[in-house]
Amino acid sequence: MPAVIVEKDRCKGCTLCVNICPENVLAMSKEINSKGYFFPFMQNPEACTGCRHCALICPDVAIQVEVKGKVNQKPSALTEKPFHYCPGCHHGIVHRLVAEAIDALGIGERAVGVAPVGCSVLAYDYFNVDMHEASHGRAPAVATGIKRGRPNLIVFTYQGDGDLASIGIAETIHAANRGEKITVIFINNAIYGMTGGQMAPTTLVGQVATTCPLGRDPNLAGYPIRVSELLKELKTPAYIARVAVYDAKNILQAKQAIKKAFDYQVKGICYSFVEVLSACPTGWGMNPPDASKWLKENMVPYYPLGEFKTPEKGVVKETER
Amino acid sequence: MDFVPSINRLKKPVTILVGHYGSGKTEIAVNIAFYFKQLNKEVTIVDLDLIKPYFRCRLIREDFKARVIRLVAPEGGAFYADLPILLPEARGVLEKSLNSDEKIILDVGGDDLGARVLGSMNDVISESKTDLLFVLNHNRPFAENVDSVIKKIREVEGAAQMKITGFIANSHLMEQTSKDDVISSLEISKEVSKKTSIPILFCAIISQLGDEITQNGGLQFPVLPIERHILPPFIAPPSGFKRPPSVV
Amino acid sequence: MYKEIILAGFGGQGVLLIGKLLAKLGLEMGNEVTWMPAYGPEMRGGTCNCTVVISDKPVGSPMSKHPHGLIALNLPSLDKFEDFVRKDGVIVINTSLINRKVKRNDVKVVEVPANEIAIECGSAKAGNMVALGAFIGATGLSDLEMVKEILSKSLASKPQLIEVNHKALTRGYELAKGV
Amino acid sequence: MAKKLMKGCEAIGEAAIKAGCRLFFGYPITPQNEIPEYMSARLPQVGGVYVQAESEVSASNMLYGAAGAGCRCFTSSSSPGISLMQEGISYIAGAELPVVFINIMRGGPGLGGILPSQSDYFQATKGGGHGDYRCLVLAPSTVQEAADLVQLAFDLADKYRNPVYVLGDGLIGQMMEPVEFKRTVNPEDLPEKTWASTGAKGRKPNIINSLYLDPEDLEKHNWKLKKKYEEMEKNEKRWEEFNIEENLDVLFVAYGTVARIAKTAIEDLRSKGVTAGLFRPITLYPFPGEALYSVAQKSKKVLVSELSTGQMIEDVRYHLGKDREVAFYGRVGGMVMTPEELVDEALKLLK
Repeated sequence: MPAVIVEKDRCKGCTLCVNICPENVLAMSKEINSKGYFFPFMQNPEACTGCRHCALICPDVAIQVEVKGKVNQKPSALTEKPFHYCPGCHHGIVHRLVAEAIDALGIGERAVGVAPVGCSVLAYDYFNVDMHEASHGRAPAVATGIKRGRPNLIVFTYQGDGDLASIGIAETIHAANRGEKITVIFINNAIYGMTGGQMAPTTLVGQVATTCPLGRDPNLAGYPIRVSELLKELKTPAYIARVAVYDAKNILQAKQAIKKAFDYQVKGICYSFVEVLSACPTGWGMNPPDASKWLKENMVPYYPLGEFKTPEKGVVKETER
Repeated sequence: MDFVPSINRLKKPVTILVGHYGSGKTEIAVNIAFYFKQLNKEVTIVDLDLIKPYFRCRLIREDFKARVIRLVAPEGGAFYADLPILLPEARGVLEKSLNSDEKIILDVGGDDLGARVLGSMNDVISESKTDLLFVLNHNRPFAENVDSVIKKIREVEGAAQMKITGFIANSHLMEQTSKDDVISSLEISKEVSKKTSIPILFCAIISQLGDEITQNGGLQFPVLPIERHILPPFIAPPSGFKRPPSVV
Repeated sequence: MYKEIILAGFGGQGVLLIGKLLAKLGLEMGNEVTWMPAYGPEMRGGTCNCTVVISDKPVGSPMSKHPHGLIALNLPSLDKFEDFVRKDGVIVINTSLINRKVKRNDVKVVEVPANEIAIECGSAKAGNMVALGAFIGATGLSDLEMVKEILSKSLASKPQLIEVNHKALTRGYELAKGV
Repeated sequence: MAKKLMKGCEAIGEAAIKAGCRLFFGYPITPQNEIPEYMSARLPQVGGVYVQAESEVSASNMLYGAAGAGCRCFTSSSSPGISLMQEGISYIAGAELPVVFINIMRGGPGLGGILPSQSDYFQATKGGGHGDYRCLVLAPSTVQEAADLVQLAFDLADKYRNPVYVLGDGLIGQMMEPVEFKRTVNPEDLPEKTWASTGAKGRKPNIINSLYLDPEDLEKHNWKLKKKYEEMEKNEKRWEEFNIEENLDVLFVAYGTVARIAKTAIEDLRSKGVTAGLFRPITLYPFPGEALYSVAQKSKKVLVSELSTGQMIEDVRYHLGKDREVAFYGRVGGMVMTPEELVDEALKLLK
């Protein structure tokens, strides 16, 4: 019988696993762990089919699933250090997907990550590869410097929406347009998480943030920027995709896209970019399952998912202008 | 040292100086202007250097004024600008040259980039009335070997939409130039000349070398002695000339 | 009257909030107060602490090297601040998350299983109120009604939360008083 | 190697290549465009890479990346561009990376003008960006010295893992003089940088970072940096003494082009029977204050001259003490003093 193994002290009680489980196997315990969080347990173990949805969605790499004596491995491109992110924050999921891509392609010994200012400012503690801290918005410039100096390295940036689409939009566009052979992972959660929930360039119209307390007004702040659509219009960049990580199917698609993006770089094809729609339960003021639901219902319609440009087919997706 | 045999080789009314960036075009243009004036000619010098804002001939406008040489260059605020300002007067001067004996000297910016300005005015430049001279200094970067020089000549001709009619060999290291420097680099100029069939009109040498060169049998070549006028503030200008107020 | 109090725990445990309540309490009592937070760049999950100074004269330094009181909601907080508490000071520790004893024997120690009590009161998030109640009880800083009143004002926009938080405050207070 | 006639800017570019540098990141601004132009032509010839960044902010961050990856790299700009680069410079200082910055100074503040100036002395020597850091600052006064100091700058940057400025006024960049390159470094011969991000093969991951969330750690880091700066102060002070003798009438203190103008003025003053000498700091940080102090004891008067309203003079006054009178003569906005102006000023002072 399959078994869900919970590393309880890594858990932050976000309940995403309980929510995603198609067979209602999991429930939250009445005990708390060493951090004061409730954690999941198998309330209904015989119903478990070993589908691993819970392990897929866990943002804290706290769940392993044993199926027929085999346990899925934690990626070796992640360190053992627990993430500092809020409960239910999608950063953890994307960290794991990036690390899995690095493992799958066997590039851990030549990967260099660049993490600028934002909630993921401490990413250098989590990725088990050489890492650069960067200033706000400048990750593509720093990555350019690394890649031009050492073209044999596989260089990626990991950036949020304030960083990539506001203060660093020039660096973003020009690195893409120069065709830097780097991979950019863009976390779009429509808010400034780190500084406490201010409006981002990607905040949706009507969405409340601490610097647009009445909701984003397009007459004052313009419409949210669709970065993937913006970049796909450039002639140079090779791969532009938008994915989400709110459910198992999307996580698997995101995993594919991220792996592809790295693979293009390994093959020497220029600039690959993956935008990941992510939830910020704290910044949005919602519990984690509600935040995932809000993302699906509000962000996805405005930010359509899919591959916008691939090196094989060029521009593949038109969206509403 | 007598400059007349050399300067007399410039028979046409219009002299245009092109060449590698930093080859010494401006200083030669200024000297030629002064020599023409010593021969009592009407002289106009046009500062067409749209490329680099420092060490341009407009700097010594006071000296031109004192010697009744007309200087065509931006005035007022634009005097110091690093903007590519092409004066309408430049066209006017050239149009007039088609029917006049006045000596007109055009100091053009470096490389093919600087020579582009000539292409834009080729309707008022008559090839029969113009010496288009390429100033060659082998001691400058990117001018070290024959092939790179010939490549640059072709690029400049393409941008100017005109053929180069002669060379001025100007191999020098400023105050540190020795006679040997001049002689050895003159050989390279001769080789370029042979390969391109463009004649060397004269060899420009820094004037303090003049005596040494004439005393030792000379170069067996027409020589044009050059005084430096456009100088950094810590070098004194030749006597009778004013120190420019600044360097651009 | 001059008291320095450090309140510390994980981000998300409501440390800053009970610090503010304590500062408002000091103000209500007619004192000068300062409230100063110190926390990491991340919203939750990191450690955070704040310092409250209550004084009957204008407050000088808002920092505290040697506090009169410490509320430690988790182990790292106790590890970090225990040694600095003044002799005869008060340390409130949350035994739900702290699995060791206070080493000092020259201070008054109040042990409260704040998370468990909070769950019993009806909200897992009210552990901070249990600890605050215990601190008030242990120090006798003011009477409990005054604290409840301030809390009611602070929660005016979320009246549904008042009752459970009052309950949590009271349980902590009574535990410290040995009721 | 034979001498070549070069502009200061070109000599700086060639010196970088001769120092084994194969990476340039920059953005055009007058009066230093000859450096990026030269690098864009020369680097491909030697297997190097030239990148024109989208802004100076970006350029300085590209340098941060390349230096973190263990590559010798440099940029050049002029005053307003250097201001934009301060973000990267602060991070580079914080993460302790070796990068060479060339500033061919023009007049400011704001957009100012394109003519020569020395008005970025404070910015270069006192930090410039945010945080408690220092950059080594080398100030050439001839084209030859510009070339020599650029080569030295790369070595010092590596030695101290610290940003190094070569600070030239517009004249140094634009003037042509003969140059000789005394040595050529092959990039392959440079010692390996074990701390760099070169791929974590057979070792623990390296992290290039200036973030210290724990204030105790950040304080430790700052004191560690301070110790390094003290080391630089101990080892790297450089200066030139010109015509220094006992019983000087007047001692000029000047750097860069102004020092050369002062030399011309000194010759002139000597012909007028006035004994004048020059103290020329070559490193502006660390400032050779002790050497200046002992030279100044030999002179009746001290006259500081700068292309600013008075910046280096504050360091001069600091080192000479409150009681010592220090006179000043400056020109700004792109105006450059003539030797005659300095002669007049010295004579006025001695009256």
